[in-house]
Amino acid sequence: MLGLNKNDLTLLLVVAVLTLFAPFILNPFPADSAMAQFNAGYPDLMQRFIIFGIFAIGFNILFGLTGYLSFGHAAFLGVGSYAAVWMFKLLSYNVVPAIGLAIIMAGLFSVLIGYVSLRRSGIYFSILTLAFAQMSFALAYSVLSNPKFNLTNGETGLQVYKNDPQIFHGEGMQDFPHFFGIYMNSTHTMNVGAWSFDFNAGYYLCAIIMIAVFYLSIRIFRSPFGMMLRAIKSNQTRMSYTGLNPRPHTLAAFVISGMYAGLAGGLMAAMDPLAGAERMQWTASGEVVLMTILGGTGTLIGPVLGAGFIKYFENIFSKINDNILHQWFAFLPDGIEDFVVFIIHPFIGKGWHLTLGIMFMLVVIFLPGGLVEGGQRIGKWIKSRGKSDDKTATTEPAE
Amino acid sequence: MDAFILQILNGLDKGSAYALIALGLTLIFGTLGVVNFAHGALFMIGAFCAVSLSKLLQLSYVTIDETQKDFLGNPLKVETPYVESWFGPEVGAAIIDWSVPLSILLAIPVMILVGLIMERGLIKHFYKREHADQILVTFGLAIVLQEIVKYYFGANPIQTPPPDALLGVSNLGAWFGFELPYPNWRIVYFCFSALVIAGVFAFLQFTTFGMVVRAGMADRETVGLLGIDIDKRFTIMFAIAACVAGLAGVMYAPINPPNYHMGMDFLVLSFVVVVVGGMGSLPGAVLAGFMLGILESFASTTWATTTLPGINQIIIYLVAIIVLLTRPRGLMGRKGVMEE
Amino acid sequence: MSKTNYTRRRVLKTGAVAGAGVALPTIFTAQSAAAYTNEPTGSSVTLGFNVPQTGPYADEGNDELLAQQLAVEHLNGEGDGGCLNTFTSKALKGNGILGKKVEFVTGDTQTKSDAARASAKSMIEKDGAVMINGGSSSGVAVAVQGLCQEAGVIFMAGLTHANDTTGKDRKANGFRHFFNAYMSGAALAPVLAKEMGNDRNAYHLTADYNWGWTQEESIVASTEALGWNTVNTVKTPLASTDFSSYIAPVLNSGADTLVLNHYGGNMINSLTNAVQFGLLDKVVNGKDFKIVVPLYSELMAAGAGANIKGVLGSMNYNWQLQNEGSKQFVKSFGEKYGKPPSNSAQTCYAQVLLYADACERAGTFNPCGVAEALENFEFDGLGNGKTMYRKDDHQCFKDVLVVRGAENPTNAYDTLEIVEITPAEQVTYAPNHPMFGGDEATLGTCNAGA
Amino acid sequence: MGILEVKDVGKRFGGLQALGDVNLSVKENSVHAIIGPNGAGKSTLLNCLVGKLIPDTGSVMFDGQSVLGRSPHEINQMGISRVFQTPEIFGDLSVMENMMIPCFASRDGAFRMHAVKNMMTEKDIVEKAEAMLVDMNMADKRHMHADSMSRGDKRRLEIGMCLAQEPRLLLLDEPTAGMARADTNNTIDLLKQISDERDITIAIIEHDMHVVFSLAQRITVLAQGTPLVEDDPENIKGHPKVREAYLGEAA
Repeated sequence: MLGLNKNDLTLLLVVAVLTLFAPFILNPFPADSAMAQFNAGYPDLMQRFIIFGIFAIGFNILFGLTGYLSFGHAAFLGVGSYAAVWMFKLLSYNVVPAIGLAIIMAGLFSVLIGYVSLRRSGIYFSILTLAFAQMSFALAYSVLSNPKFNLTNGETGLQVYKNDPQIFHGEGMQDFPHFFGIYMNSTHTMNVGAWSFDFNAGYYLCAIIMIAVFYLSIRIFRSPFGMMLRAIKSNQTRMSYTGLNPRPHTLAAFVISGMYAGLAGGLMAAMDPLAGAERMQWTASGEVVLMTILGGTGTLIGPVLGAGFIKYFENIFSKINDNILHQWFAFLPDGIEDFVVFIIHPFIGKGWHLTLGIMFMLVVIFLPGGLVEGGQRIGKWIKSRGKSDDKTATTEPAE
Repeated sequence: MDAFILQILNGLDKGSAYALIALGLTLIFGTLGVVNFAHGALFMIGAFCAVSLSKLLQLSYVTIDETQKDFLGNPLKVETPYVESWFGPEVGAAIIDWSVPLSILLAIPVMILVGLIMERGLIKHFYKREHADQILVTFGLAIVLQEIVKYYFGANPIQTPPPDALLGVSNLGAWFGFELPYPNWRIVYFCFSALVIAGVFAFLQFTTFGMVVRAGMADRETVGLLGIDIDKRFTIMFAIAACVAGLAGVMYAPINPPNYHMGMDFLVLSFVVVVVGGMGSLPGAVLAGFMLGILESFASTTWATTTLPGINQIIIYLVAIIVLLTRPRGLMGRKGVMEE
Repeated sequence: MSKTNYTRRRVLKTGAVAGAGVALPTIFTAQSAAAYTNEPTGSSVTLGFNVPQTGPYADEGNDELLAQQLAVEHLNGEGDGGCLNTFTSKALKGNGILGKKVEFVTGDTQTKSDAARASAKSMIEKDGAVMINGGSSSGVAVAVQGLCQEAGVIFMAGLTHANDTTGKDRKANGFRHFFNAYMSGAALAPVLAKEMGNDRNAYHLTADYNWGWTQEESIVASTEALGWNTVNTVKTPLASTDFSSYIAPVLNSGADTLVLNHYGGNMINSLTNAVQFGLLDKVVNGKDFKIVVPLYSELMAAGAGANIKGVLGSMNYNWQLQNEGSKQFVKSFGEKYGKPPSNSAQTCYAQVLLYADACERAGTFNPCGVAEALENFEFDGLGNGKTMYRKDDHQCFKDVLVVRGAENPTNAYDTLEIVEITPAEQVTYAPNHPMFGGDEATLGTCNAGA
Repeated sequence: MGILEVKDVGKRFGGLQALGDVNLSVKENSVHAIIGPNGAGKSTLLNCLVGKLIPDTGSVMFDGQSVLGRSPHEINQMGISRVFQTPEIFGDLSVMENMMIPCFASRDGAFRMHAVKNMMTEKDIVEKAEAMLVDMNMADKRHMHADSMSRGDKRRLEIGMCLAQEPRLLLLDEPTAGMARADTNNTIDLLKQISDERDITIAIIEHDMHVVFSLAQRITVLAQGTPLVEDDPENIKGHPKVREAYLGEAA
């Protein structure tokens, strides 16, 4: 079905179900319980999971398949965001032209950068992409936001002002991005007993787009083109002596992943109509590299997992403070409570970076294939416990 | 004219820091084939050796002075450093004053130890792993190291002044009959860096140990076949690379007050320096370090920024792109290093 | 299916709804119960404290957080009551706000607009915060202010000094207690004239982003009005760590005054470098060379160490102020945390109290009601002396301090000494001042969300 | 006129004259061996033929067209395939995939985006690749990871991949270097079979005389960058110049 084999189809269906039911899955704890702190099912974070998932899926098409490690992919995300916000400023708050232009602009930008950078390989390629992205960031942060020619609005971030043209902005429309009248911030909250689930229009737009582009990425992985890309990673010499030109292949992969990044950037602007220059900084590019490696380079689902992992830490762990700790451990005797809080204190709130750093190290030390390998190991373990005699049922890696 | 020379001096000074970090990075690349994203953190730890020693020397006992009040109106607590009570106020004050140069003595063993622990405890297991994994693990380590430093020292920069004798400026142009004032400590920093760089090169060039390491950098397998335990030597090289970065950090502390993320600030730049210099080439790293330092200085002159707005922000990256497009393997890179 | 903007998780806290306990959407009760975003329906109200906890301004953020926690204690009637004792408005009783216990959630802005908006959103969407307070940069302030306007909650900026926050980017739901670049210029100018004369040649080094530009513009305008000459204005990249190549040209420029429009680490390094190059020992045009840092903070002073001796600058507040409110605040803060508060801490503390007070006086948490109560509200007793929240742009007008790096500090905290308390009238400007967006700048209308 | 005509090709590396005035003509559908002692310039010559190096002087014509200045993949598309000294295969891919790639290359040219089609639905490619695997006696290894095979299998796979492109000229660079005797003999048999059954020209660089004399129909001897002799195998065997070159080298 859908031109996929059984394993891929299962994977796609699982991803589709998980994303569509994410509002339930990510809010496992009752809204008033102490554990509610770990709930991630609020619109903004769910949107971020999806958007960074798309970003990482695209990045993985380049890095996972061809092995070309770009350290400047955030530039395309930034370009996409800027393009989208400009559409909001010029046309209207409808997200369709915004996302469209975001993809196109990111595509053009990546053709340009890719064409030059792909003249080199290995770390030389990485540094070239890094250099282009850092230049874009530096220019967007300052020079391109000077009063005479304000393309990016610099540090503050590009946003829509009352006096922008917005030529198609209808009367009585709200000042927020919408999909033909469905506002991205409209949320339906469903309360079930002590639980509360948010269904957000913006999230579902992102989710549907992600399922579509995830499907596309499976197709790319399984296509002759995808095989050529893996061949490039494996042996470029043999590639050219087989009469295949590696350059257009890698450029195509670069542009496709740049367009994924542009799509992610466009969606970010659609969910929150502001585009900041920090999105283009090397740390942002580094983040998507980390997401991909953490999840499992070259696997289909890994980058999405990695994106979720990092964003979860960033948004959930950074918000835990001592007060919350004291609430959690209030059942302990005072002295022990204070001691426990004292032990945990460095790892939460302002220490969330520390926890993230430790997690990076643990994952890469113990799970060389990233989180996907972790999942496979758990899967195998359950299988071997479940029915040890069934040796024929081999799990294909979720690649 | 003197403005021109001043910018060259500034460039050499910035370049010294880049060169020292890049030198260590290249050593680690060249010998172990490891992409060490934690190298900036080593530089930072070096700087914090200086901070720690100066804090350590200023450890004080507290006496209460009833005649003075603190900000809450309570009697003022007067702190007297132990060093001053042990060695007398004058010698004690002098020791505290010279704490930055003294911290070199502390930094060398500390950095070697940190290097050895890092290599044996962690990096060793990543020789055979993909570069991607090395990046992830060393990046994680860098975050952990800097968060630990942040936990103990805070996020705010900590002023670590040089000895009083080395404060102020010298007129370098005096011999030639024109004005060329330049800060003393920056002159010291440049000379110190030149010494360290010369030391590393001499060590690699003139000792048997260095010869083996250089041979190993060129062809690891062959050297291994000769029955030489190259791994052990590479471990020592890692410690030396850590030490070079640390020393760069110690002496940098008085130039700009250290903070916990200074390593990250230098990390990306030093990678650019290493690559522009050419992967695996030690002279290339040093050359590129000084070159980029000088170019950066000139790009920040008013003349440059009015001709090309924003050039000061992008110069390093622009140069990197031009160099890499005209010279495929950087200035002095060897073929086949890190190209997969 | 009905659509609502933003969640109203707090609705749940009403026992009646929770009692239902069936899989029936309670959206209709929610709809009618909520008149505005995150209306608190339980026994408590949640405030969101959004400050940098990682990155270069983490210490600044930590100070703000401590002050905000202290404010919550005082509101809930714990501790010594702090400035509730000195505040001229007596609406607050120490029993929370409108009888509801005050709770708070915290988030990390990372000093990035994106991250700041993400954490603010999570506090609004997930934790049901009715107000966001704090921050340490103008970019973040403007970004979060825009978000709060869309979401329908009150935003009170922390440390933000750019004119734009209450200038061209002003918003009906946003309020700023902190002073701004224009005020710095206006407050500094007379002191500069008195101390340095009217014929100085100034050289500006300016951080190359929005805040830097507005500060440079303000300082150039007010010093040129004194008769000063501006020799050069040079933009420095935010990412700079070493400023030697920017300092060296100052030596031969003929300038006798250096103005550093830098903040945080940039300022610490540029000042350190300037002192290294012996600028302060030079005599140019027959005058002693001087350095001015228009915006000071305690942490910058600590980072710059001995280099700030004699360097002039301005501040929103300093713990050495001797008015009743200040003394009370320093006592509460100092006894709890063992150090005096920074000026951004004071701003964040004051804003929490001001917000709470406005709610009490308005009798509601509805942001529109609260905003109305805050507009043109005059008060005293929070540390800055007599203060007024102007209705036209939601900017506080109060005295501005001109400070100088102390020659002989006796401890780690009195590194700055107050030179002059410039009265509010002198720093007041028209709401449509060209530096603040002119006539085009409007607050828009208040947004209550639902 | 041979299918491959090399005329006056010279190549210098700095001060070293690696090739000087090499002339060579390979007849269509023959097996032509190029032999010579180490450092005779065999590999340099080969690299000049496939576009890895560009000679300083002279011309290289393949089927009446110049190959000079073309990149390796263009030359390959003209009909020249190369087998390397150490097998160059796609180690991370399966054997089947290894075989499919050249099939795509010969059908679709140097670059074509097939980004959304499932490759297993390309019937003609799959069939061709499977047939070639059967020819190479590797059908049972089709799902194996290419890197996990033995060296002999890798060599066979590489030759198969080259043949799958249906090249007109197959260049082999010391195909039996480092192989055990049995493997060498297998390779010789394979190459013999290929040359007999297919419409193909083979040029082989070798210094194993056993291989050379079992296969070649024509031999060029290269020494110090210049061709000494070009003749039939029987004549080469006893040729004094050849003896001198080899023995002189040995002594």
